[in-house]
Amino acid sequence: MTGIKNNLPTVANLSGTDRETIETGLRRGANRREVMSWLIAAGASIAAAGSIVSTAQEALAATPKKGGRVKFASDLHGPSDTLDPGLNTSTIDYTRGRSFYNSLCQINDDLSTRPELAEEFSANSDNSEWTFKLRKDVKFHDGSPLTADDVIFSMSRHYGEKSTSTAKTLVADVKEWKKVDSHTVKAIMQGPNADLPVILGTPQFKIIKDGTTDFQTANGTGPFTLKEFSPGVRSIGVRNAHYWREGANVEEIEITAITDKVARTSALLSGDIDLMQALDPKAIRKVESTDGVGVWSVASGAYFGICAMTNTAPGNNPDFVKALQYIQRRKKIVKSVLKGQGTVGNDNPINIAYGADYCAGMVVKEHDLDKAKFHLKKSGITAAELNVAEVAPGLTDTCLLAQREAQKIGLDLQIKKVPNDGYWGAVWMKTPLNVVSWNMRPSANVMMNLAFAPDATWNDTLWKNERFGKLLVEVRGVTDASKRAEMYCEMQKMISEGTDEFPGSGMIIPAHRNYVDGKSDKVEGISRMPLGSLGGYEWPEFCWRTDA
Amino acid sequence: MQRMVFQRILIGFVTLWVVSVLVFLMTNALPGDVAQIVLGQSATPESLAAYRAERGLDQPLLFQYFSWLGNMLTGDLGVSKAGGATISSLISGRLGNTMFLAALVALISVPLSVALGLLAAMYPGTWIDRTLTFGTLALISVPDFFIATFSVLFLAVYLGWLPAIANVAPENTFWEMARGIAMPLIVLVIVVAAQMIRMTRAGILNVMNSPYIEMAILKGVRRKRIILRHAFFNTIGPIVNVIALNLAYLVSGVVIVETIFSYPGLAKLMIDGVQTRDLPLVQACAMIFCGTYVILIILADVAAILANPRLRNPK
Amino acid sequence: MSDLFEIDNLQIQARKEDGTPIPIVKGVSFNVKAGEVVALIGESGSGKSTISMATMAYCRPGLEFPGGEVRLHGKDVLSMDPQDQRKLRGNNVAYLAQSAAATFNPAITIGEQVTEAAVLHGTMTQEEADKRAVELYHALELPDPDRLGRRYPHQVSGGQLQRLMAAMALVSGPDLLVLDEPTTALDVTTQIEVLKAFKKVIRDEGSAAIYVTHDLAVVAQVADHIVVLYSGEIQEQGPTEKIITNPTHPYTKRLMAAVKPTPVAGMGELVDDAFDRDEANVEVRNMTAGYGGIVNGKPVITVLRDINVKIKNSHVVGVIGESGCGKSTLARVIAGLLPAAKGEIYLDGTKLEADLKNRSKEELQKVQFVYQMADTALNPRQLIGDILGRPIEFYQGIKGSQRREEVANLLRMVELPVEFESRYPSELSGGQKQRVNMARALAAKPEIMLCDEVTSALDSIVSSNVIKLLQKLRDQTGVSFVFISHDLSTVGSFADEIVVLYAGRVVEQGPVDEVLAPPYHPYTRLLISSVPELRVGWLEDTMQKREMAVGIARGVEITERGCPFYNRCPIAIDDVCDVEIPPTIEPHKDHFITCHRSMEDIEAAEAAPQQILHGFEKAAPDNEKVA
Amino acid sequence: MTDMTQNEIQDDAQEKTIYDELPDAPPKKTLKLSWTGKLGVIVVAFWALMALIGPWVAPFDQAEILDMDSYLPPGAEIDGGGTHWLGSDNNERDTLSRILWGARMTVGISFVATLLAYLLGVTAGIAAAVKKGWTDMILSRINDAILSLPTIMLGLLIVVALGSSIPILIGTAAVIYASSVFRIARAYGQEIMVMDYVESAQARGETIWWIIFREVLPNAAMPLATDFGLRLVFVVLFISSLSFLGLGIQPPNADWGSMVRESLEAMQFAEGMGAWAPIWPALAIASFTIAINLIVDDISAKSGGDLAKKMIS
Repeated sequence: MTGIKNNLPTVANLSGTDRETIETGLRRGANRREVMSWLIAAGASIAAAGSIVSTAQEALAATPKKGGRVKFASDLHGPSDTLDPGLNTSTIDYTRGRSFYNSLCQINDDLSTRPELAEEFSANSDNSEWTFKLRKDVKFHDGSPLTADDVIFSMSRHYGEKSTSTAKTLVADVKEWKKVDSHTVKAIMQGPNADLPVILGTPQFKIIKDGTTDFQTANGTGPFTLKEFSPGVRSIGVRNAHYWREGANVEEIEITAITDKVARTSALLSGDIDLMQALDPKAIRKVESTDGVGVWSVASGAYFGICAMTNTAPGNNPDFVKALQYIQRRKKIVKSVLKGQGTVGNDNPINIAYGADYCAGMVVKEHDLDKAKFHLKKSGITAAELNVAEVAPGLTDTCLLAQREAQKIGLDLQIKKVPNDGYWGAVWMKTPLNVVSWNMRPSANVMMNLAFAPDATWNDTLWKNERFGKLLVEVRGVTDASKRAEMYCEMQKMISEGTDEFPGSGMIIPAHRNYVDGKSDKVEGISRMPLGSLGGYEWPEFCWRTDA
Repeated sequence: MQRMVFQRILIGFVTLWVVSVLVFLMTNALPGDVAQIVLGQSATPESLAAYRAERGLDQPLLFQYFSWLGNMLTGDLGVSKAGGATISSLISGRLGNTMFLAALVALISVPLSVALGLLAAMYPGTWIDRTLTFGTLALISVPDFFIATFSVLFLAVYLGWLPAIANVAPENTFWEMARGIAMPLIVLVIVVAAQMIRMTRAGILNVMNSPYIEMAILKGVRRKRIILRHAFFNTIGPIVNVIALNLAYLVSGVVIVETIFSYPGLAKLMIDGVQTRDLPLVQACAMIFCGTYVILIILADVAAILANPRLRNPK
Repeated sequence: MSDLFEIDNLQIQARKEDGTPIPIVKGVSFNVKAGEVVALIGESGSGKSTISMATMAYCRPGLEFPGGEVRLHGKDVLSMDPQDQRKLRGNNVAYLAQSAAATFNPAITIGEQVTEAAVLHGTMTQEEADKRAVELYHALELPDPDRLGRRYPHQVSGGQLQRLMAAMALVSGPDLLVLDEPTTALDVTTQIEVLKAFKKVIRDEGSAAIYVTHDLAVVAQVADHIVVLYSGEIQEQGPTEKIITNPTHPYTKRLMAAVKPTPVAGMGELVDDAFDRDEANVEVRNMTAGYGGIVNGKPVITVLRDINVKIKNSHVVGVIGESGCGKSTLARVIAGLLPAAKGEIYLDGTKLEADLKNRSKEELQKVQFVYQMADTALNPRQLIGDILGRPIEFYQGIKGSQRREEVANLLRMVELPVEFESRYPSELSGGQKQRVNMARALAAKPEIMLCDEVTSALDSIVSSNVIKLLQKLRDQTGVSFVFISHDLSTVGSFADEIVVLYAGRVVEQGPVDEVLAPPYHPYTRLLISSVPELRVGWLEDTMQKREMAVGIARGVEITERGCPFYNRCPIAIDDVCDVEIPPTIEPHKDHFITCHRSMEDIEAAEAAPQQILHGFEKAAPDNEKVA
Repeated sequence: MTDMTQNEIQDDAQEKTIYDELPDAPPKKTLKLSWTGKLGVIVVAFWALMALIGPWVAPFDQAEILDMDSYLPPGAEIDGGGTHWLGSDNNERDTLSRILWGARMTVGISFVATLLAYLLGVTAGIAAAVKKGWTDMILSRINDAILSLPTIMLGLLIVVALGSSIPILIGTAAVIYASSVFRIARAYGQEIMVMDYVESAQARGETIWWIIFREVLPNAAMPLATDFGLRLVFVVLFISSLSFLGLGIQPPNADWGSMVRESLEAMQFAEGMGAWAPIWPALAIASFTIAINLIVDDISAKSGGDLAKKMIS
């Protein structure tokens, strides 16, 4: 797993003189807008200029200050807000989880892992047994020390019939969690899996106190202690003075949500919040050009797309799927729907953000109405109904664009807009044509295992390709890089295009989206980990205020 | 009169019960259940089953309804099926917020709109009347989310006078509180007052048809006195009724304002409850709204009785 | 310029859609001298109310003054600026409207409303005004004058409100008083009481007055000068004495002819016996009825008690009594609109169900009800043709051109042009509507028609025409009638038999010529003496009579025990009449009087009305029930 | 009859008098609108016309994505030829065209929904007034229940349960607003029920349907028609509120409320006149609703206003 490439220009790849100009300008106290105007004058786009300035400011202001308060607004909250890590599904839950709890392992910006509560972790030779040694100086907020029992309890919540965990499938291949001694636990796997540490770095696997059943409060080991938790209103965390490592920079964080995107952006612009999740791509220009706030965009493998169920018409007709794929105006979607904050997709869930596992050699499908017409004619289909919920920003617009293009090839693509709530239970995987959005997963294997394995619970299109399934398991034990790359490439081609014999997955993935969030210039120390908003929810412990 | 009020209260309870049945049936007709919503995209059949078992959702619907009804009657609102918090804890703070905002809006808008409505009725056809009529019309003719968003952009983002979101937290100082609540207050006053001004004006002009108004004119009574003393007292009944309906709206119907200003109130909670299929929460909110409505209507009736000597002092 | 008030060539007009004027008042001139009462007399549409309001420079919305002058003390009020006009109203000129019940603001105390004008115009302080108001209450013989001001309008009776309006008008001592039909809506006994009060205060205060009415007999009692109006023009004017003794104009003569005669025996027309008139058509036995549901076999509010009435074939039974006595209820019970609580009703010998819902279509057809107010009885959204055609179609199944033919016959029968078929009720005059109203009942080809005060809302000429029509219908069709009215002379001229109701009980009943001839029940006597006569001085003469003094000073009391008329009866026997239900005496066959007094006593009372001993002097007027 | 003069002689066989009864009421005034009312009629007529012919008048299709940039200001030239007279929206569609297309959705749907609400509300309301007793009790309690719940929540419940399609939107708005109509219709019904002509029909033995449709309804028609206009406005706003929750008219169909909702963001970040994107559809809503109210005001405020004007300060 190698580092990812940010698709935005950074200070690093600017010419030396440009960089110097910017840095000296900033040091002299030039404001953002001035610097941006220099850059734009030099020919940079506004978005690029904004990003350059942000990166430059980031590099410039490197020494964290202590103290202050940070207010973060997510996009959704409500009565289902929970402090139970196992039930976490939303950004606001993940952010809270990161504030009040810790994991065994922590994911770096490049998707490699580092120890967190596990002082060190190691696998046996074929990655089928992992041992985690716990730190001995860790205390829960109630003062009790962290022991192996807490870890075993936390992990056991992801198993069994009574488990309501939203991540149980991720660790389904761990046969047993074994306590070795008071501060050592062992995971015995069903087969080799090199990805276990990154999986354990994902939000649901936070360590809670042994025997915890009441989640109205959070007794974790995290950098903040819970001061207030009002579901659907706000949560407040106070810096944990007895944290086991250096600890948070800010004294207090407030975690809330503003569901209306215009209101959320307004709150950022007016300085009422410091960090906001999910900035509408169209508002980027405005945020970039406003003093005191900036855009935090992190390229990722997250994607959205149209699912054509392969077990029923029209998705069971590969030509129909191909027609839908060829009418996608992928570049336009990236440019005007995502406002450049994304990358072109190739009906492949894996992109460059996953590093070496991405099959770079595949030819990206161009917008080609002739080919689309050809396939549509072959399929004999003239009308279809697509269920759309705006589960990712820009999804509806993307579908509307598809609707227009479909009309041009003689396909009457009806768009039925359905509400977000209830979408996953009633529409997704149940109606012939629907949409999906996936966050980036810690590895290509995890991603494909979740959504494309023949027996996967969340196989979007109920696509069953036995050979794909076999390869997916086999590749976990392969250590040879080129062999591995070859196998991943074959799998990605199966998903994207299929063969004459075995049709593709039925997924139409026109684009991968960046995580685009907004932040005040006064808040620094946000990471670029690409697994979630604002650098993979890592900010609470590490952010700091420049005005503290 | 007591008998009448008692009758209304009894009818109110029947209405409450009908609402509980109606809401129960409707929420159960929604696609998906709370387990599916909470677990969302990451639901598996097993985790759904486990969630349902844990929250008692696997019991028959009728049983759920009657156990809810039973608990409700003993004052136990139950536990949120979505987050597990007790409903009373979810509601208590928000109820306070909602009532606080509604009360403030009412305090400002009721006198304001009655005064402006009277003013318009006093000078029908003049520029005052036309300005008020047209202004209130324009305000009720635009969707409220437009007014709310526009105010945020203008007052908070462009002028920077007020916060964009409503900050009401216990630790806030009075000044912070006042600033924090100013924006939703302004928007709601505008929305509600426009309606009430129109109704007050219409109510007065309606009474202006009566022979006793003509008599007052023929007694040489001044315009101001005709409106304030002769017409207004006979319009109190309908005006109070409109006020009650508007107050009920302030308690239950201000979803859009609560959403845009991120004001933690009951209306948004109920919408969230519907969206997460959190039946006990929806039921509890519905009961509060219906109860508020019933109480306000009864109060309006009582006010109308008190304002009407015919009902106040029977022969 | 000796006259207080001059109206000079006054014109008032409305405007059509296209702006062309419609004259309403067409150049009217008359004068009012100080202390003089001028009556404006005419029927609906004559413009009399419009003219009366012009005295205050006021006209109803939609009207305007295109010309003429209205001078008070020689100064034209129409051309004054609005502020001065306002100061005039309620101060120099005061107005008394027709319906006090509608004119008093229900939400303001009587005292405030009475004194408002005086206080607002600054002629006196609130205390002075209150004091003067109380004086006026005394002068107007209102009950409980010291506390009356604190009451609300709904807490006093209609007659009292009417007098209170006079107080309201007089409080600031106006130069001119405008009275717009102030007694038209009142019962005869109440009317006398109000007239008497008005006449007294007008004389005492010395103000001039304009008295607007359609009733010449009333005018004769109060006016010095009469102005006869028709369609916005003066037909004739002159001193009262001259006009009523020697009218010259044909229209005045017509008005004179329509004045109701004093009810006496033999006033009705004899009916030829073309129809079998012996069988009882409808019979009411021991009937008790009321409102508010039935508790313990009795209605919560009992309106009628133990009523026995027999209506023979082709007979007209007149039911008479004051408002609230239950006479309309009787008709409603027979029609089944209000199910009786007790007792039976027989139609042609068969018992009828109490509730009309349980009656058969034939039974419904045979009993038809004619409402008092044609305005509310005729659906304003249906054509006359449909209103009349529906019962024909409904009961007889006649449709199409045949139905049209029947409708035309009906219209001819009630003396209306056949073209009215395609008109809406609002396009007809009051009398015409009332004819349609009766035609609708006739359309069912009924055996009996229950006519509830069908002439009460009509002007005198129209009313007498309607009566003539009814007589004709009776002669032609042989339908029986129950004719309900508060007006004894109307009943007397039309009915075969009369039932006198008082407070829900029958006090006298019998053939018309016997009821209208002595011996009378004291109440019947009161009613007869209360009908105004068309002669100057009648009011004063009548007020001399003792039974009038006691009879009109008190109101109706509905009692459970004793005689209901006890508190107003000049020959009541204390401890008997107020305790025991009176027995029925039968001076002639089929003539019943319900009274504790013997025939001899009653006849003696007739002969020397002032010598009968009774206890009424002891009962001070303020014992009167204020309701 | 009224054209006879007083000089005509009284010799009519039918005893007609020379002094005929004068008609009770002054000649009926047909409805005359003031200039504001007339303006209202013109605007409403314009939108009604657009509801019929909008798609043919509009320069572009409502769903046509024309440019590469969103929220272009009014007057912007389109690459493929033509002009955005009112700018473009978030999906680079022509705002003017969408407003013209949207007339059909907004005006049409609201009209049909209000009509249905009336059908439902008036029938039930008058039935409750006529039948009284248990029918009234049951209908009134259900109605109270619907009234006591916030409309937007009811809308959410129904639309989410049944899916957002035009027939369901219409049905939802109809059911919700039928409850207010019910109240009014019942009140008028009760008022009319005590009229003698209704009693007279009952005494004749007419059926309940005759009484509802022939006696009561025609008399409640005028006040109900006035209310119809206001109710229509509420339905327009209600459907746009639903669009706030994402439940309004489905894309690519344009309706004014959704257009405002979707382009609200433009006020935040679009440049120049592009920020007016939500204002054009808002103006369309406002012009339509204000116009209706102007007409309604003109009709209903006539009576009281006249006497009020007679007051002298």
